[in-house]
Amino acid sequence: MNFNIEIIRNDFPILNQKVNGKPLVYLDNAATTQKPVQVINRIKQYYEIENSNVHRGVHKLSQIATEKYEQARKYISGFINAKSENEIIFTKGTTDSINILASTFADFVNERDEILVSEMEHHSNLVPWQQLCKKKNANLKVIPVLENGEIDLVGLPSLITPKTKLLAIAHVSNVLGTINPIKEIVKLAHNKNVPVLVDGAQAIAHLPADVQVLDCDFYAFSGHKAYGPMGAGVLYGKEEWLNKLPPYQFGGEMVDSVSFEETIFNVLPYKYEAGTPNVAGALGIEAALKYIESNTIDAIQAYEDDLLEYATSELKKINGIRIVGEAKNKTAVLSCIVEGIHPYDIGTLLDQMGVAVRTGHHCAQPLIDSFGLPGTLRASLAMYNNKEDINAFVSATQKAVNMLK
Amino acid sequence: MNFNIEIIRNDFPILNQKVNGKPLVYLDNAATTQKPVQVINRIKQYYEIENSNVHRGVHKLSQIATEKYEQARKYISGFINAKSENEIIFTKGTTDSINILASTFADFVNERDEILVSEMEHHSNLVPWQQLCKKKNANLKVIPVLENGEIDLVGLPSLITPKTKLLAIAHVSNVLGTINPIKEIVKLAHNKNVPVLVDGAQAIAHLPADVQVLDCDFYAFSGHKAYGPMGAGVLYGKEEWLNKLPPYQFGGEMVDSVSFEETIFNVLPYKYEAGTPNVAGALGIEAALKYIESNTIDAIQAYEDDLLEYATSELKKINGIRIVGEAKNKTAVLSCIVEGIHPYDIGTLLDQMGVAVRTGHHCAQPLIDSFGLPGTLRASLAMYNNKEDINAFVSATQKAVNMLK
Amino acid sequence: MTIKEKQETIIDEFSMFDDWMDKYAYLIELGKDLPLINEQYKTKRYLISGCQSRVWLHAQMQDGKMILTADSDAVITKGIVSLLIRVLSGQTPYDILKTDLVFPKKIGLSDHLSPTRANGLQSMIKQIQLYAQAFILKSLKK
Amino acid sequence: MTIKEKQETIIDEFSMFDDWMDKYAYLIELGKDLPLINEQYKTKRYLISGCQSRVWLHAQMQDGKMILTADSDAVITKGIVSLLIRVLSGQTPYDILKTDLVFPKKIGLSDHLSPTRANGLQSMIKQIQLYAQAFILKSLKK
Ligand SMILES: Cc1ncc(COP(=O)(O)O)c(C=O)c1O
Ligand SMILES: Cc1ncc(COP(=O)(O)O)c(C=O)c1O
Repeated sequence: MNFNIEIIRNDFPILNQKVNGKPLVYLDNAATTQKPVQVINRIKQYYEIENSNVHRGVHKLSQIATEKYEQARKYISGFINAKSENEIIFTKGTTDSINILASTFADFVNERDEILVSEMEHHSNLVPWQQLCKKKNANLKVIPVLENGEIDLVGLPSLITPKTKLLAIAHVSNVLGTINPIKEIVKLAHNKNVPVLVDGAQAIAHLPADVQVLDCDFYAFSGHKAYGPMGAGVLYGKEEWLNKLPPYQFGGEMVDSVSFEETIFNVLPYKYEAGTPNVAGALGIEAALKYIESNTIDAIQAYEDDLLEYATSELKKINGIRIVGEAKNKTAVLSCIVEGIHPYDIGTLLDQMGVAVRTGHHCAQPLIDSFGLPGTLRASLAMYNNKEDINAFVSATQKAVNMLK
Repeated sequence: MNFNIEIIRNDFPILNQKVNGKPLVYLDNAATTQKPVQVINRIKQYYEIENSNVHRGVHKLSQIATEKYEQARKYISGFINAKSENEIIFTKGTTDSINILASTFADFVNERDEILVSEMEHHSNLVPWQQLCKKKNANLKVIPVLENGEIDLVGLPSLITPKTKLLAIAHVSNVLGTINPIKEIVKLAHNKNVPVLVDGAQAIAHLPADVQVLDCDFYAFSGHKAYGPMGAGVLYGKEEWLNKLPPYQFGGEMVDSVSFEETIFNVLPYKYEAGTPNVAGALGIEAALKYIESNTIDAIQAYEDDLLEYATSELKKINGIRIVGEAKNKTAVLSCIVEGIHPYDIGTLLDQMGVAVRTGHHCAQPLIDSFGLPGTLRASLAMYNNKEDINAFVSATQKAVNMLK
Repeated sequence: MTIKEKQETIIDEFSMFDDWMDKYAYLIELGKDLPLINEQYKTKRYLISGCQSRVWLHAQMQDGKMILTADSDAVITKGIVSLLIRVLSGQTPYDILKTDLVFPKKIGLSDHLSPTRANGLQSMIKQIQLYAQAFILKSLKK
Repeated sequence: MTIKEKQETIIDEFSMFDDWMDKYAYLIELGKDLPLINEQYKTKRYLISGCQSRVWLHAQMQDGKMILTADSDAVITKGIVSLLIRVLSGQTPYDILKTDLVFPKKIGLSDHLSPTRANGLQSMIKQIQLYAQAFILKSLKK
């Protein structure tokens, strides 16, 4: 196994930080991951020796930037096993990717049609569909989440009706850690000719995401949650879908020819990339995914699974604690609550002890409400976390609970 | 004058690059500018010691990132003299900024209404309005550009009718270098209650852009054209307008509370910032504008004006050359054509000599068409260019013309 | 006591602690002691948005002074809001509006109590100021 | 001559020059000599998109071979397209489709002729291949 936690930790400069005088224990990876030097230096190098605008330039720098940019697209296309690099649209991030789809998909949704989402969706994969339904007088239908944090797969078929136009679901829940059975869900949906969007924000850094194996029609993710830079993400879409949908934004690159009377749009993937693209961002994502590949996603998953299991069993030793989300298939995210104590109080005290976690509804308010909770305390893992991080987290939590009880 | 070209040039690592064996002469600044170490290091430092997701975190890193992010907003707000930092929306860039406005402004445009743009607009400030008009059955009206590259200010008042809903115009033309008389235009428009969007992509790095002096309702610019990073830009909007317009994208930060039945949106500026923002991008823009401020925008403008004048007079010595765009008020952009020679041929040969310029329609096809040209050869300046760059450009152009004649 | 004096008392109290644990333990204690708000005000209408925990705040005028009561489901938040109430409740709307709230910075929890924190301190202060403005407007209309 | 032989001739020709100026001077000369396309084909329909200069390309079948003519308003582009025509015109659609175009890389202008360049080389090749496919389909239908 070419997975060496010491070498990996050394790649992440921020892990040397002290917080409130204590070494940083960073367990807020579902919010954003830290960046290895490989990514930071890639961006730096781009600006130091390659920076230029792409595509239309006659000069060498522009050519270099264009080549690197398109190579990044190709690499990413390979990473998620897309059929063609034309299926890779560079966006700002997951939220942007999903909004692009929700906006351009509007023409396919009519009055009384249905959009199906799960109860565990992040607001970014919920509100765009809710607003689309509102605009179109369509109905938002919800796949329930069971007590243990799994979606109700048994009830799903009956929710897919002839009126269902799209099914949008997270690959991995950012609150519960649940890995949804995307392959099965896609099969059920495709049986009724319903396309599926997968929100891969919490999956891309933690488990294999092969869009041909999943057979989903769209897949969205953010660079910054997978060791890459902020402000850059991806919308994957099957070519036949992306060709059918209208463009989203207008101007610059996405235009083929323009007169005041009419505009002819460019082909894929440029059709969806108006304006100067974030070249540094694309190269940053490429470097980040290469970093993942260099450690292999399978080794990362195995390592994180072990860590999750260890954290779960250690945490359970605290009196009154309850794990929120106990799906059989789970990864990298550990939510909990302690009876009688508000998660925010614990989070605040953890911060004083140098442990960075997140508390609250994690932008999945309907899920938290349905569980009848005021929020959760969430520790989320990345490949650079180790047992010491978990020990620090658990003992700090114990200390906080003692203070608050 | 605290403007020292040697010190400035040393701040830009890329200027040490060789292209085709010759030192890089970078005169494609209107496409994108190069970045000083101050900007590159700011981004690097962010990822090395401050990186975190913003706003909702209980922990210290998240607090630091949030503070820095909001400080950047405040600094930018001051740089363009906005009344409040709530008027600064972080976007992907100019194209994104304009598309956000065109999309959210749709509710204010009805059948047979008119949107007014100038003939010199970049596609990014043209196609979004054209498509909006198409969708709404409204009419796109065009302010003509005179032979010399100035807009027809005399004819303008008669183009603003009771049906005009918005006037969208560039502060500086990316083809002609023309500085449009925004203050006068805004006055004319406001007299008839028409709001004005200014496309500041080519202005922000070259001349003072004071939104209160201009009194425009919206101002858009890109970080990457002002020594900042790619993938980050700004939409300024007067608070009363931004409060009136609906949100654009949905999810994450822009949400106040969510249930499956309804969503309550957050206040300004968050209302327009769905999803994880590009914190590094915002800090990069801040660092870039601080870099401009450290050299003072007035000194930069004076320096670039001198250089433009020098370049123009040197270039005119070439037989058969014609300057395209000779407005009295002009900055940083120099377009030309040589009789009987296609600009692309010259640009190709210039590249061989290490001179990076741009040729073509510069994403302003209707303007180029109206001038009856196949495109132009465009050299565009930044504060780090010097007379040697101009000399290299002019003598290479002469050489290319000799080869092609 | 004036607002200024009350702030100074709090700053004094906190200066006795030199480690964060004691400060927070005190804050938690204060939170637990927060006099209860009338249950009828624990509704959406009195909820302050922008906090990670729920905070209800109620204000009413009594003899020209603003009387504040509050509650929260998080005890540290309760501690914070109890300090605010100690300083501002019982003061005139004018005094509340013109006051400079320095104590959060000075008690050595400034870090924690910074406006960008998710604790909602900023939202609470804003809400109290809005109440104060509303009461002033109301009294002018009479 | 086969496509392969023609490519080799061109590579030979260019190998005589050792500086870029001579190569480009030759390309410009070739461009100036490009046999003219019939004016009736210089319309939007025959325009290739994706080039910085306008390029018109026409193809027709004659005795089972594809005959290509073209023009451009930029002379270097004309030089490039003239090389393409020299190699591909007069060949069968099948041969055109299965050929590996190596000469742009080998004549030492690879840099300039790279597919990401705004020169449209890639678009020209694609267009020629589309023509070839169309002719094959047409002949199969008969
Ligand atoms: C005048 C003008 N407007 C808009 C744009 C688009 O800017 P961006 O590509 O950064 O979105 C440009 C850049 O080319 C420009 O020059
Ligand atoms: C499941 C899920 N979807 C979507 C998002 C939104 O991602 P971003 O903020 O990068 O757009 C997140 C991030 O919090 C997430 O966890």
